Amino acid sequence: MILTIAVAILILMMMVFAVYSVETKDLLYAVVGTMAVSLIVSILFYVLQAPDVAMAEAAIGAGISTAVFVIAIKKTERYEHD
Amino acid sequence: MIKKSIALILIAILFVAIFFTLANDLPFGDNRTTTGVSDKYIYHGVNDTGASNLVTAIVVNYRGFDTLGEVTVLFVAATGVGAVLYNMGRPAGKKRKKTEASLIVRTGSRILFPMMLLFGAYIFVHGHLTPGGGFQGGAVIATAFLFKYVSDTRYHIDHNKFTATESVVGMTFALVGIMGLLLTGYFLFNFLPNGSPGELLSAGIIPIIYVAIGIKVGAELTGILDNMMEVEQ
Amino acid sequence: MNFYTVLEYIGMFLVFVGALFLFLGALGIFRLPDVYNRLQAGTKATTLGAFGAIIGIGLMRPEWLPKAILIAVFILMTNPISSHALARASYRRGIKLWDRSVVDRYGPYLREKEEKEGKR
Amino acid sequence: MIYYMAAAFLIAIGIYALMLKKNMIKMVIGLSLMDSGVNLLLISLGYINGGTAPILLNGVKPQEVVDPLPQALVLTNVVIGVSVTALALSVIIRVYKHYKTLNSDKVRDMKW
Repeated sequence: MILTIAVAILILMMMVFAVYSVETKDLLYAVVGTMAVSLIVSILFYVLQAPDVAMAEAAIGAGISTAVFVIAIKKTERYEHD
Repeated sequence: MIKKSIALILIAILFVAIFFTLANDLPFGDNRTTTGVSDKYIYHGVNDTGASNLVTAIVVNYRGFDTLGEVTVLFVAATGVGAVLYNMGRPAGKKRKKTEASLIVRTGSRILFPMMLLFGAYIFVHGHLTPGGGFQGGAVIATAFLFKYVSDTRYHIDHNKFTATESVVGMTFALVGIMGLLLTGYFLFNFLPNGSPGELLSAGIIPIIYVAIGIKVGAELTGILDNMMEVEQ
Repeated sequence: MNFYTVLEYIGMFLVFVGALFLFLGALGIFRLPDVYNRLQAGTKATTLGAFGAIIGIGLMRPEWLPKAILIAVFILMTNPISSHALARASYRRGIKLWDRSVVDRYGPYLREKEEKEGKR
Repeated sequence: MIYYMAAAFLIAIGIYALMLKKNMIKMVIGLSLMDSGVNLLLISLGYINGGTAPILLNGVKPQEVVDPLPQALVLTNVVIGVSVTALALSVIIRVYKHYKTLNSDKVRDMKW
């Protein structure tokens, strides 16, 4: 029961981060939001008894993917213009 | 504005369709009703392959050919990044950034870099016993190299050595498959004894292939990061 | 009451202390005024909290103790380095201190260094 | 059930970003969110109530483990996802170098 409530809170946080990372104008903040979504998804994988995938998602989705995005933003521009 | 509202309505319909189709047809957490291929993997996996981690058994042994294809896709993607960013790099030997990292970060990176490499190696060597494996260990190794890049502005990987490592490791994977073809008649067939499940030296060819995959994934992800970092602004 | 039970109670106490410090760190991130103070709360308190929780779990399951000690040492080494790098990067980026801050030792040093490099 | 909702939400918001955003890096972010959603969907399809992780050590019985096949497929997908993201972003860097903009509407010369 406690686990279900914790998972519900995590999923709510994940939705907020996803909406924020799509809607914000600052791309660096958007990338950090994506990283947060990835980390929460990795926790959900662990709760769903998939430790292999949780490790892969935490190391690749939240680590290397974020680094790749940040490098690309550094080489281009940071703010989204309309 | 009209475009946006139409898109929002379409997306809401999509969300409802996905969610209710799933909730009706495939109830969450239902007990296994289909006697599909998963049952064979679950009930015979340990006896067939000797690996107690069933995900490893599927990735490397049952579906080893898929994994060979996947490593090829990764290689093609790394090559593609290098090809797209070709002649945008800066000459070697120069600093990448103006400000250098501080003494604490440089000293810490010198201490922590071997530890991170060791942790990555631990993950992929124990891939058939504990959670983890070649892909995760390779990602950890790439993170270690990223840390080195961030902390030391003059650090460059030696491209020749990296390419050589990658080629040797990829050839190891293919050679193990061809040896299986020669000895037993099937590509990537397990020709080594299974041993007793739960020990480090067990599970036949799985540790060899997973070490190869780990080093290859680490080298390729490092190559991608290197190619993207060397581009001038 | 044998030895392992005592170890388990000590472990529970350590986990409780760790959770308390983690909570205080989270509270500090909400309550403190600027980046540098928040980093202080988010690193010092969190390092001690994670340390307590991990060692406590290692004491509750004695067969995991070596791994727990390794993880704790790793956290003890990485966490201060990352917080130092964050603080330095945000200072060089030009993020202001809180207007009621008392002392700023890094600013004069940085300006002196820039002048020296500019002369050269 | 709540996992299905999370997965469907991530897929929907990824498609939203792909459809409506003009910034190319935002599109890749949407693609990455969709990737996470599909992975979560596949993993939650393989879950059974009260199951344990598919590692048959320490007396875990084969009857009580969760389905390992989606986990193996998702493990593949995670690694492929990051390499596809890196490839897309390097193409974007190249396009930015040429056109000095990230807005996909302004990249007009991209035809035969």
